[in-house]
Amino acid sequence: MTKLVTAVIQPHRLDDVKSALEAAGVRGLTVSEASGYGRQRGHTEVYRGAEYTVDLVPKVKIDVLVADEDVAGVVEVVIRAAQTGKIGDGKVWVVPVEDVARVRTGEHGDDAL
Amino acid sequence: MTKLVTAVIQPHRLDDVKSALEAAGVRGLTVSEASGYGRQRGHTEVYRGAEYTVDLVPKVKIDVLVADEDVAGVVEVVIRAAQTGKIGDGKVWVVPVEDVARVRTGEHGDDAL
Amino acid sequence: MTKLVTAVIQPHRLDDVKSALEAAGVRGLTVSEASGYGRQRGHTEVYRGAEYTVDLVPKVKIDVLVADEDVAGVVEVVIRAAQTGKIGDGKVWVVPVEDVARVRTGEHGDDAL
Amino acid sequence: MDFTLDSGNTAWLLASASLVLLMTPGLAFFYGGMVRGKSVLNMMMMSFGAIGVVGIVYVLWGYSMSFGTDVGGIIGKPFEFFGLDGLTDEASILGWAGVPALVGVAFQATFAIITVALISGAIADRTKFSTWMVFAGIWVTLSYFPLAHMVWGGGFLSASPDGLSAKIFGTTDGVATVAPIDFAGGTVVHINAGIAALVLAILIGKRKGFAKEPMRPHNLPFVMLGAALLWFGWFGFNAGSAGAADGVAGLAWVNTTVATCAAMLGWLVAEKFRDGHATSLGAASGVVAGLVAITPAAGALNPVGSIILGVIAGVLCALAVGLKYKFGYDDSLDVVGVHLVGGVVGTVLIGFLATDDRGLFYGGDAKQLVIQVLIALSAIVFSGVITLVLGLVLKATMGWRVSEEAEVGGIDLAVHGETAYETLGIGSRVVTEVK
Amino acid sequence: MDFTLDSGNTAWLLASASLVLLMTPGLAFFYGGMVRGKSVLNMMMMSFGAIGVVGIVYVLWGYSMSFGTDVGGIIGKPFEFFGLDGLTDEASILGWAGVPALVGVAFQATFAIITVALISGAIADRTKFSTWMVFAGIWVTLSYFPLAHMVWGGGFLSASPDGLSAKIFGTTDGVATVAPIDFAGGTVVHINAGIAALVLAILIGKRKGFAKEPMRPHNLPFVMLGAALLWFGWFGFNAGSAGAADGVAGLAWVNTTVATCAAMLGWLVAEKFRDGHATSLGAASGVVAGLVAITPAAGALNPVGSIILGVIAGVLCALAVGLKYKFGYDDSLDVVGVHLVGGVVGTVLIGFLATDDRGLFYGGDAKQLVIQVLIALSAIVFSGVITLVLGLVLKATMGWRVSEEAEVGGIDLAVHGETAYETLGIGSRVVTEVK
Amino acid sequence: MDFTLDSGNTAWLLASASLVLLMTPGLAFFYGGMVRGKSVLNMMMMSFGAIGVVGIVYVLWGYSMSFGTDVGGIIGKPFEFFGLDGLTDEASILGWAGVPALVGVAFQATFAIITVALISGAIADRTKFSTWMVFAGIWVTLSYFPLAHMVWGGGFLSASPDGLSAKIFGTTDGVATVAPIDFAGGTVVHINAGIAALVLAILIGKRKGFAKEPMRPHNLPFVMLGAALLWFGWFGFNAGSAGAADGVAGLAWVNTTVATCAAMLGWLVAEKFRDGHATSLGAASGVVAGLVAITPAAGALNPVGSIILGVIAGVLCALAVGLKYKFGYDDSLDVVGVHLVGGVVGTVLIGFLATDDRGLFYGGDAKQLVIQVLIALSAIVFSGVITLVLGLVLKATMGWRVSEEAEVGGIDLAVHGETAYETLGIGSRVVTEVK
Ligand SMILES: Nc1ncnc2c1ncn2[C@@H]1O[C@H](COP(=O)(O)OP(=O)(O)O)[C@@H](O)[C@H]1O
Ligand SMILES: Nc1ncnc2c1ncn2[C@@H]1O[C@H](COP(=O)(O)OP(=O)(O)O)[C@@H](O)[C@H]1O
Ligand SMILES: Nc1ncnc2c1ncn2[C@@H]1O[C@H](COP(=O)(O)OP(=O)(O)O)[C@@H](O)[C@H]1O
Repeated sequence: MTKLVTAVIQPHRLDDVKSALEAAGVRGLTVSEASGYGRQRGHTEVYRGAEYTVDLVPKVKIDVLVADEDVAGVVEVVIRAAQTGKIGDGKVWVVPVEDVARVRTGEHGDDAL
Repeated sequence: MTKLVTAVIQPHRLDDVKSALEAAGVRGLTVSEASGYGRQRGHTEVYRGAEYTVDLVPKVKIDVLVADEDVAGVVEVVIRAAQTGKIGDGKVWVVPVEDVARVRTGEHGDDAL
Repeated sequence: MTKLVTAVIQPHRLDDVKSALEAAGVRGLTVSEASGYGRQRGHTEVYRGAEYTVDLVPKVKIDVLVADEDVAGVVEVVIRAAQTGKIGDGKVWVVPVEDVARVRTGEHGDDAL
Repeated sequence: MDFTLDSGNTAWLLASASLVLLMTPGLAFFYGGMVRGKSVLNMMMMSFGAIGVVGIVYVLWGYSMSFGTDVGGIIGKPFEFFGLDGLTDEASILGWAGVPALVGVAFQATFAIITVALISGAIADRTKFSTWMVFAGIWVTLSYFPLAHMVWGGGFLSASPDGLSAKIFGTTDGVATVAPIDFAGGTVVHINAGIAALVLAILIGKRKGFAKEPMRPHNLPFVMLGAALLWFGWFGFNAGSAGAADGVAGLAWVNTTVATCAAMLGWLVAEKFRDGHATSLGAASGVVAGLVAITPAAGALNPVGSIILGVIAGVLCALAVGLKYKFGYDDSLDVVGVHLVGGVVGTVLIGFLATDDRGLFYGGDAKQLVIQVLIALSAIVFSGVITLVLGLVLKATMGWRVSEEAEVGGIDLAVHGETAYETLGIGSRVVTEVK
Repeated sequence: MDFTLDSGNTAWLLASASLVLLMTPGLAFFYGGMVRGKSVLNMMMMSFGAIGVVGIVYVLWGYSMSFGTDVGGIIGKPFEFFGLDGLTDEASILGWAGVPALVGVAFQATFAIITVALISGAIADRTKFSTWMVFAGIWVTLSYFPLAHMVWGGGFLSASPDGLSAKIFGTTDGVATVAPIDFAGGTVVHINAGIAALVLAILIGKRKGFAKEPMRPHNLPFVMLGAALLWFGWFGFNAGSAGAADGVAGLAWVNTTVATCAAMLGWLVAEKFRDGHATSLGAASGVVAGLVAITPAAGALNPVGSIILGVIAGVLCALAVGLKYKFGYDDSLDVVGVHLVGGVVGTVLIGFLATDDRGLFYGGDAKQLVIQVLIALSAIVFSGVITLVLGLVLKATMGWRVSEEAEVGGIDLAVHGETAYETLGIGSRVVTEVK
Repeated sequence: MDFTLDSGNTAWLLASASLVLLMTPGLAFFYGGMVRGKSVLNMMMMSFGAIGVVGIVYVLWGYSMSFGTDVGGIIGKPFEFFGLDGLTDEASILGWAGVPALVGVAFQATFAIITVALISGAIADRTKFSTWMVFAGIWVTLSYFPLAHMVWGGGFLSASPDGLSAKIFGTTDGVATVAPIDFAGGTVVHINAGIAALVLAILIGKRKGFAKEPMRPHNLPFVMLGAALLWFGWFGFNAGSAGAADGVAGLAWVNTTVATCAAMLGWLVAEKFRDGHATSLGAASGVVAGLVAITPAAGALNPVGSIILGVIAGVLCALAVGLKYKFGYDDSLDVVGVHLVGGVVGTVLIGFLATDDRGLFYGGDAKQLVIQVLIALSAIVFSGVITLVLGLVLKATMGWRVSEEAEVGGIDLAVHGETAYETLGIGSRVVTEVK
């Protein structure tokens, strides 16, 4: 069986996370742009006479399908590679997957990873 | 345990949804841009001699991790804050989550929210 | 009950996938831009004196909520419509959904699809 | 007046007219970059629309109203040169410099166009395009042509023996002893547009979300591009206003540049002190503030005086753009803070800094200063009243605002059926039929 | 001809040449904004490439072929001034105005460049860059230089006593009694490019997805920028074509502006009635349509006549851009609808609106109209045939189209190895090696 | 020298000054499009900031230092015309052409401005804005004004009887027998800026991620826009450097165009062979390389010679931009590869290609070549040393680099508090208070 590991991280950690996952044997992933809202917000700035609070901070979202047995390892790899120790580092979560297929071949299941 | 509540809403409701969730005790969320395809489409327009149908309408997607017991409440809060009563208001859905971690600290579970 | 079918496909297959899903009775979906990292990468190019490898390839991500009984059919429809047979065609996966709601009406469950 | 063609002066005026015409599209970018991504095209269309309407109106009756035979010190005979008919080189405003009448018309038309377009920045994101187009044609007729006539066409605010200054300080050799100075349009263009902007901003009301939602510029490089094209075009505006390719044009060119440099630096420093950052929006705005302020003064100051004027204008305008929050009017893109304030600063500082014994610092008396203040005030009152009446009439008839839904969803899509940018990956439309 | 330098006329022609050169990058933005995000650079490169090739060819043999000693009414001797060798100011086309020969060459070269670049809009998104570059060099030689010679170099379509008009209506004082009018290039530039565009669009075939997928402009502000730069440059084109800084230049300037204003408004109104929206694409296109139509007429009409011409051109071109759907040719960016139609409209309307007793409305006879129709037709036939033959030869040899994969995936990436914009957040490439 | 106003020459110089001023914002786009999306505004602000500082400095003491009474062959008296005080038309550098002194100042000021701005491309993405602004004011004073004086103001590198060439090859009629040729600024502008760029790039160090992360242009249409505005403005630069609207200006115009066309094609072909693609970045860079290389030579070659010079410059610069990877200095936007290399290529090729028996190919002797090499070397040494010392002093006092966090997170946000573009859909800020 397969799980979906989703990570929301700081954009400038993406390269390191990609490399770390590759080193850990992950062969594919999907990335998208996102904006995060959390404790990190609060920084205020003045611009042309009005004060603004930064509210949504740019983040990157990574989706990785992983075989059951690798999940814990992958989560740790992501955390280690993405961690800076500052507020706003992001979250990782795991969701069960009932089926996976590779579009090119139509294969299903772990073979499709 | 935790769930992932995902909402696809009209972009101009985002501010209200953020405020409503904050008022309901939600402390973090992740936002991304999306396009929706549903009943809303159908509006046609003529542009430089050709007729177009608007097909994909801009939406905003919100992902919120919530503790089990708060899920029903959060879903209702989102619906109330995002609702305009017009076609295209969007969808909310809930997915089970098997693990959550905070990248900054490496904490797992509800503490990571 | 409902499932969430997520597909990551080549952008230029989007129109065909939309049509195929519509033909198969799917009445709504949500689309977002993404970038894929997988076997497809490897293509190198020289630009102004430096060599680059293309790493992340533009993809489109489709989220479709479907009733349990239609899941297998929808997955097949997506695969058929998105397939070109070349590396990089993408992935489809299915995740269980515990609740769905339509924002406009507040309806829950399959009625909300 | 006898006319002998001077091809050099004519060449410079042809070039200048072309440069000034380019300023309005430049303004479209200056303004278009500053609005949010959903109202870029509408903002630009207000400038392009102003070109369309005013260009035609100017040729039909605008030139006559500005430079035709004086009627009561207020306007020229409107149909004297209708469609430029019967205009001979001898009768030309620039005939003294050997510049053919039509070249003079060309140059002047471009000033009328940009003046109208300037106003649009105050009413961004929410104004009916049809109302704007009607306003453009009527306002230029009722406010711009008369003011141009009063100041440059020998009317009430000129050195004419029947004018205001002659009435107060008397005449010498048949002209006012103290000639009011508006070299290239501090009153006619900037105060005129600036006060109209203020009146309309109040009349039309705030954008939904004003001072609540962030309304930051969606594309600052466009703002910089606009500022650059404005500066470039302004050489035609100011150095062209010498009416000839001569030393005065050279002086106006140099003064325009140094005042603008000084205003940019002044704005950046003011901003850095107050807000902590020297911004690109500040640089672009400082450029425009400097250009505005030096406009009336470009031929009357020396370069060091121009630097002083520039710094003052830059700092004051940087402070003035915050006033809209204090007083609660939504002058969306700071037309009041830059053009009204900058225009007044430039017009009044002439009273201190003008060389040839005219300004307080050089001549030692305040007559020039008094008359500068008076022409600034006259322009404010005249244009303010005309704009208010016209604005109210249009409010009652056509209405000024688009629906709230159109405003929130984006005026580009609602009014023009377009969005400025199509996202790259995902097409959002399908073709259903070709006509 | 005796030559005395007139620095004023020379200054204006130097400025005009510079202005016209700027038009081609302006066109790159007008076109580049109109294509989809995946073919922006290729579109722009077709303009820049045309500058590169034609700029050099013009200096080598283009000037000679256009303005060298007449050979059979069709071309000038190709190697007479090869590399501009032996060109003296006395021999210059603008020598009568005291403008040095090389300044005249500069001015004329820029016309050849933009004419070629105009064609590229019809074949967007799908054309091999190498074939385009070869086409540019040959087409300008076989179609542009001869037409320029025929119309402006004393050839078959000029007022020459051996020309078409002289053959039909006779001569007076050794020139054709009814001189064909093409002030700045209605036939030589716009009809020439427009018909070539039509031929190539048909020959090369439709884009994949034409009239099915949405192919809306990816960046409308760029389209506006392009229109603005074109307008600005067009003052050099039209007012520069007076050949001097004089009253004719002034007339051409004013006519250019009012016709363009009128065409913009005409297009917007037509569109608002038909489609429900006045669009920014319509405004930009209306601007270009007006500029095209007034080109041949700029020195021959009065301002009111120019307004009429402008409105007609704006409305007709707005309607004409829909024809490609009816007839099924993929003139991607409406070169035919704007340049061919606009060029013909302007050329023919001269027959009605020309002052000095020439047009039907002023002179009361149709001779001018007849000759205007004939030169328009001649240009269409001449250029059409040349383009067809050349297009077929290139099709058979180099081929015109990129692969379908390149077209779908984006010609920018496939042909130029680039994309116009790099997304901000996520880098899509990694550096693997530096050479 | 007696002064009689020539309005035609003055018109052309006024236009030229305006054109050259536009080049610096053009450069802001050329550079701003080339950086990553997070440092666009900072890049543009370096150009705008240079305009602000240098514009004022030039008027205060820059003109005097460049063209005031010679002091030791190195500079002019700095306070002779402080604030342009006491400058009379008779004393003007362009008085011989009937151009008023202030118009000459205007023209010259714009050269100083762009020279400073050019340097900024080498130190993109990482430089403190405050240090840059201080550098601009001091560097122009210590390096640019002296070099301008040496080459154009009658100093050591001019044809002056006390100059280098006179010392080596003797004098004829009181001037150097072999006059060094720098028509419009190959040494003063391009070599000067290019070597300063190299020194600073090394001194300031590489960007984090240089030659590892992709740092491709974020907006290539902006790069094209910049190249187009540069080219347009360069007509003022080169043809304006004739100092008059005459045949030399015409020759410079034509040479500028053909050399640029040839360099663009040369670059594209070199790139196609080496990398497999002819890119738009290559076209834009080739344009600039051609403009740079023809700058010193524009009045001294014939058009065919200019084509040859252009091709060579295009190919050599295309190869030279790769050197930074080989030698490991981060000349971010290739100022060295284009301006230093292009400037040297142009300056030296004059020694081969100059007509009038001067170049090796026409005159058959190498004297001109020798002197061209010497002035290029002198400029390199002079500017290199000055820049190094100044750069080190600033490093020790103000520091050159922003923090690594600011560099990684984006210098626009960190230093200017802005981002170039606001994303469309999702606002990332909320207004909390208005002041
Ligand atoms: N409950 C949540 N659901 C979804 N995403 C969340 C949630 N909480 C935080 N995030 C995401 O994680 C990012 C970091 O969270 P934040 O609270 O700022 O810092 P930290 O997790 O380090 O305490 C946020 O920007 C947001 O994208
Ligand atoms: N089956 C579905 N799966 C995923 N997203 C959907 C689905 N149906 C609708 N959506 C999303 O919800 C949005 C609103 O749906 P629509 O049918 O237009 O209106 P409504 O839900 O109000 O009837 C769509 O634009 C799309 O983003
Ligand atoms: N393990 C994975 N998790 C998430 N997405 C994946 C995974 N593997 C592949 N993908 C997505 O599928 C796309 C295609 O994968 P790729 O390996 O390139 O080709 P193929 O699946 O045809 O072998 C990738 O670009 C990526 O977006």
